[in-house]
Amino acid sequence: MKITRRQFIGTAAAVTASAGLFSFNMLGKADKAVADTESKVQIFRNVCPRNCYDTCAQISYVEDGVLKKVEGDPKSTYTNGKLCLKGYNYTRRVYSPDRIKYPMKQVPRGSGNWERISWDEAMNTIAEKILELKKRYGSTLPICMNKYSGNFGITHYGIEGTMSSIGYTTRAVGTPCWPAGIDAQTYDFGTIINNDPEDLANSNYIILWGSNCAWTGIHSLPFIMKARERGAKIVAIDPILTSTASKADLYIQIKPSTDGALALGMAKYILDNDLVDWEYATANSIGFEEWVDYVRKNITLDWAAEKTGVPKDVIIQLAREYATTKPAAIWVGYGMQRHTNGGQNVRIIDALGVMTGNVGKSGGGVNYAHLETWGFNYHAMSMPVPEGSVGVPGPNGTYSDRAVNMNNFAAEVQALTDPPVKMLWIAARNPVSQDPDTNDIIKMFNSMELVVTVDSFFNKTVELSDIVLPATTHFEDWDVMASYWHYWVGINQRAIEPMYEAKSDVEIAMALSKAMNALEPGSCTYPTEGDPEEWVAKEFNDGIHSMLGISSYKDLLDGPRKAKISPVAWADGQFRTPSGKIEIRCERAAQNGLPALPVWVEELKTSAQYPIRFMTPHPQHGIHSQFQNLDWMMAANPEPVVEIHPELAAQYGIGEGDMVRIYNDLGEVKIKAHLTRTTSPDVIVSYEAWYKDSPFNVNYTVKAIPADMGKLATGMDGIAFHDNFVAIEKA
Amino acid sequence: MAVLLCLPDGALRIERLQSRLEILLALSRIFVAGGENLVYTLPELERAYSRWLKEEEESEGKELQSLLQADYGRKDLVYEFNRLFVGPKAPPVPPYESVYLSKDRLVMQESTLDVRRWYRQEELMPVSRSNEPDDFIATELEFGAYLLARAADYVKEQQRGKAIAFLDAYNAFYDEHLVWLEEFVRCLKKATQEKVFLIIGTIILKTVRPIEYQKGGLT
Amino acid sequence: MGNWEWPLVIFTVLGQTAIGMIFCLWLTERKRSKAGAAPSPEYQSFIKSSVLVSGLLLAVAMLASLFHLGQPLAAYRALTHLSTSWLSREILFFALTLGVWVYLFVLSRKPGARLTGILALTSVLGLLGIISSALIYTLPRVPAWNNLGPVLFFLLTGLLLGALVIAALGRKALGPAEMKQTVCLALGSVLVSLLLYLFYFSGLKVTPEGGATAQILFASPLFWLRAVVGWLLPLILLLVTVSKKEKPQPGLILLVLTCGVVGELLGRGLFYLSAVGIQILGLL
Amino acid sequence: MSKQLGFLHNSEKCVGCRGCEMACKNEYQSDASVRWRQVYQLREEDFALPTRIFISVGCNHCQNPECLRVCPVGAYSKRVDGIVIHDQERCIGCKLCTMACPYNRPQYNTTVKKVEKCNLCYERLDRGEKPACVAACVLEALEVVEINEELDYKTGVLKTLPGMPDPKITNPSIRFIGPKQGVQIRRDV
Repeated sequence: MKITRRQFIGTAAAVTASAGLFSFNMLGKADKAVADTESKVQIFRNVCPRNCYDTCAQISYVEDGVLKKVEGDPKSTYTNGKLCLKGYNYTRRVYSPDRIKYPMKQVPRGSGNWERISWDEAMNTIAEKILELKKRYGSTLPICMNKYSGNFGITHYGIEGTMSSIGYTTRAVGTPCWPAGIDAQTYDFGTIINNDPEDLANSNYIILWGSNCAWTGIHSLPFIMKARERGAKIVAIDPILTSTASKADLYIQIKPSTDGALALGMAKYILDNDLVDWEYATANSIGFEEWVDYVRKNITLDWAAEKTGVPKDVIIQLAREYATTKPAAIWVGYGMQRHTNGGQNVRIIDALGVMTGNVGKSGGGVNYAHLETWGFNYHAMSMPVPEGSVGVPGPNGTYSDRAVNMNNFAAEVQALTDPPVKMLWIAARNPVSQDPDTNDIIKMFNSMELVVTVDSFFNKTVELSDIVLPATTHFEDWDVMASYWHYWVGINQRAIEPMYEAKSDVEIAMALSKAMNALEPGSCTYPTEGDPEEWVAKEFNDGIHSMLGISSYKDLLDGPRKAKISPVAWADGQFRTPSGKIEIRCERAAQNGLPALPVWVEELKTSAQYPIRFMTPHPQHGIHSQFQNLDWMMAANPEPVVEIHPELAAQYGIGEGDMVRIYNDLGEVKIKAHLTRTTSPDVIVSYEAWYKDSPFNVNYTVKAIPADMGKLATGMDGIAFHDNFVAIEKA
Repeated sequence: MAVLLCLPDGALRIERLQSRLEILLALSRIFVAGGENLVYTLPELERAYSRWLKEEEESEGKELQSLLQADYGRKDLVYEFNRLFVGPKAPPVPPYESVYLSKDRLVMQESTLDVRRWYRQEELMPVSRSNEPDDFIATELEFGAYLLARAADYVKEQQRGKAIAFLDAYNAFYDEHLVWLEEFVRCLKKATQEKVFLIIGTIILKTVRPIEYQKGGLT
Repeated sequence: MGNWEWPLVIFTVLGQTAIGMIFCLWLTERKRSKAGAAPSPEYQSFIKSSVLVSGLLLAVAMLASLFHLGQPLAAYRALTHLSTSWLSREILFFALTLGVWVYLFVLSRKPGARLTGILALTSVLGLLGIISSALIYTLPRVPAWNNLGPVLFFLLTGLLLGALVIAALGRKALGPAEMKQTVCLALGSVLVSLLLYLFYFSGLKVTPEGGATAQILFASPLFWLRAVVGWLLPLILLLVTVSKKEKPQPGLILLVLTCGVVGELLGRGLFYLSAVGIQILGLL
Repeated sequence: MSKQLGFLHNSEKCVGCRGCEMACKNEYQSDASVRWRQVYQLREEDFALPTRIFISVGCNHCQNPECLRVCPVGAYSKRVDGIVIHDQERCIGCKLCTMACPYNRPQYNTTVKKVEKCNLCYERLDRGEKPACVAACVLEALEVVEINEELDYKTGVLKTLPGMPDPKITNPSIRFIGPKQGVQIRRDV
């Protein structure tokens, strides 16, 4: 007779005696307490830590230690209990058999010859290399960190802390995505603050200027639609007829990079027809008259129409409606500032908001982003350098880290000689697929003595690393997350134990510190021990407590909290500029070699050789190189396409589904064509992503051309990703 | 076939169980210790397999011959082991039951939890240094070996009923779980041309089987 | 667009052939029994072997059909929805045909047994099976199939291949008239099949999906191979055969049979491959 | 006649975010080879202006379900509320329903070698919850409604949209609010 597990009632009582004789490797005596949790569904609070507007509050359902499903947390009125398509894929990320499971080393780099190593060996190898480089060059400057937005949880700033704790190092500084716009608003207002996106519902006129929030910030749309139900008009200005633009009452297909010209044309009309809110503008800004003078003298509607490709009557209509339908809100998307004049264009749009008195109003604003809820301790990050550390000499015998531009990383790292960079530490970042000029990035990697990458999946950067360390997912970590768009802050609980041998960035820092101090006591200041929950607790301070109306981080276990700050940016008229006013005329901009006024700066134009603009905006099925590799996403969206206007396609004899070779002097990429009139005849579009088992990467043709701004607030200028000019042919 | 004997004096004896148990353990250790330790774990497998062959009264098979001839220290064996089973690149033959038996090719699925229940019934749980899914190949094989060891213990203690219960439990565990190894080996054979791993696959197919036993002798 | 469904191709073509054979045997047997002539030993062994071959083909066909299923071991359940499912009915008729065939087989081994009745019964059940098969595909969703086409094509496949196998097996045992009748049956089937297709194509164009089916067929080299091997060659060879007085050469019959089998297999494969269903038109 | 539940999809509101599709997968942790719910972008050329217009389609729980008619094992049944249920236990993987459905909704799971499809989350409905797709719809473009004459008389409620199969085939229990197209200032004219 056959039996099943249910029928087999072992003889556990006798186990102890004889089990002792059996030599176990994998199994051991069960912990009664753990066993008791069987089949009880536990609910945890999590927050999606991705580089995304929505930073969704999540609830994870865990049964017997296993993550079963993830839902939106209804306690956040912004995300309203709903996730995006990516957020529903998390079980696939956590339990994908593709995950990186153990520390491993590859000799030689890129060979595919991987050996599994223990954490101890990994940490020792890295520690020895750090110490050896330090000895060889007299400082830790040959060690270079490249970290950014793979996980925006606050404890992930422990990556920066790791570097500080070993000494002065070389750091990739900057942010590729949004710095030109940040600087523009920093010049104008003193910093970035957007109205609470939930306040969009109070608007009577909304311009989505280069924002495809249907893909990149879906949870804001209900507020926009609520405004529309009340009668608000929705305008979308975008070179691409996106899913978002498809919903607009008025869609304006603007020539890329000419947004400032459109705004100037609007300003001209507003001036000429005296629709200016003089009272607001003169009371709250400096240099306004001077700019008005510029507009009056230099701008004509014909010029603006010619420049932007937007007919004069449409500019007039837009200007009139924007200036008279109050409150009117503008959402400045990050796409529109990824140009060599991107920051300047944002400044012009800011000025438009100021002249119509829409700044500082509920339902108004020129909304870009904010960092108001990010006032944490950055405890994991703030580590002192070891005694006697040497770095880049500053005044009075002080030292500092050496900055390299994240946005021109390959070239700048290779240019460093004194001392050269010899080791890379990469975490929360995938430069080989996401940075411009992929070929140069690969060349730079090849010049390293040691490349360490912390990641969850075998992406292109891991492929070119010497040591890879397995990263936890956010369900395996304690953390706290804030948004750069909405006003909610949430705690992220450890819902499941870290899988395999995965560690969080802080745990890795502690392990490295242990190894370094064993080899050379005092060589690393990072604590060697600490409970993950305690690390999070240490990020909180009174400012955060009072902002969120909590007395302890533990209060967040009941649900995320919305910051108790004005939902209207700049409502108090207290601007954070040196003058305390909106600086339409901005001395700091002038000091940084930029126009002091929001005047027109010529856009970068296509050449005869490379006559087509290749735009590579954010995808729907992923965020940068995350998510698209997961099985559900690969099934739903198996391969990339390039969107080509039928007229352009016809010129090259390209039909639907044909492969297209897209190339310039930097490199090339081959993508399948999709013919569509959602783009214009001189712009082709493919959405950046990392597909599993695919060489697809849009960055082969992208030059590391800097955007005009970014230095002031983020240390480095941004990248003009969308000034990417190519030629095409049928492959 | 194992033989469970009840001798005329009432004594209980079992034959050919030990070799089975040892080979399960040897296979388990291959995956516990990983590609980097094949130089230690392969000879162990070789010994266990050779004993198994002898006990099953087969000649020393071809597989064993080539296994004997293999150079266990070859570095490329390590790389191939990791490529197949470990990573960091998505491994084509992940060594977890649920990837093959669950409707998704994911870890930590229903079958994983059922394996966990099996362990718990014996008051066991995975305690290895890395937090592997409960249905990691090495853990399952070890548990199989453990059930057989318990049966052997009871034979020693002359407790016939309990010995049989554990043999049956092993068979049930095989039917409910270990059977995935057939699919695992099928995938392995598709994914590699490296002889050593093909042989390990063959050994798994031949030796990780239900125990057929005869309740022989006089009772 | 559909797939090249090998299990279904084998199942339908072989199954139809088997039933076509039994039908031809019935025609022959009916005439003989009317004439009341005593069967020659040759004829007896022809009957025996023909019945055996038809049964084997039927069995192989039904076995092949299992490979189409995700759960072959649960195939028996396919009988449980006779109320509306033509697939259930198909299986029922095929199972009955096979059951009755067993009796036919036993009788065929008994010298002097009268087979007309049982052959008729087997044929009728088998033909109902073929019609049920065809009606499975008469789906409103698939315009190319949603007509009399499948029924006629499936029946013609049975008649053509059945007649050709019988002609091949009975090259010694059948009298000249019987042979002529069988060959004519095959010739008629090819001719009707060809004409029917021309007519069928003109009908396909009416719907976009049907048009797509036609397009797939015309664009496929396999379709043109099927046209030459399955229609043109058999047509010419059979015309030549029929025009001559003497019994056809066994080699020639075998050649036509080979052409016919290849043609029908290709044709059936294309039948499944070229199916275009009405569906939501949009990007996925 | 007993009632008929179905979906009302508002393509004026739907931005094709595909949240419904993935929420469905999250709820059932369904295999990568199947898509119970699928978002389609309708063809640009079928509308006055080229726009990204979407519909979201799960099982339409048709009044004349072809899947139910052709299934040889009787795996399909229709509840009194009109929901068409597929019993995977009975399914033998003959795939005939996948050929018969004009909406491609019964999907063949290549891992378990059986068909499966949307069941309108009847278990959630029976508990008084919304189906996973409806609950996840950020823009509230998807609803469960009772399909009846009253609904069909409402202005703006459509039985079909360009690109959808003729509803006469199966009489699907899905209704649409048609898309609205704004003014476009385009550079290709």
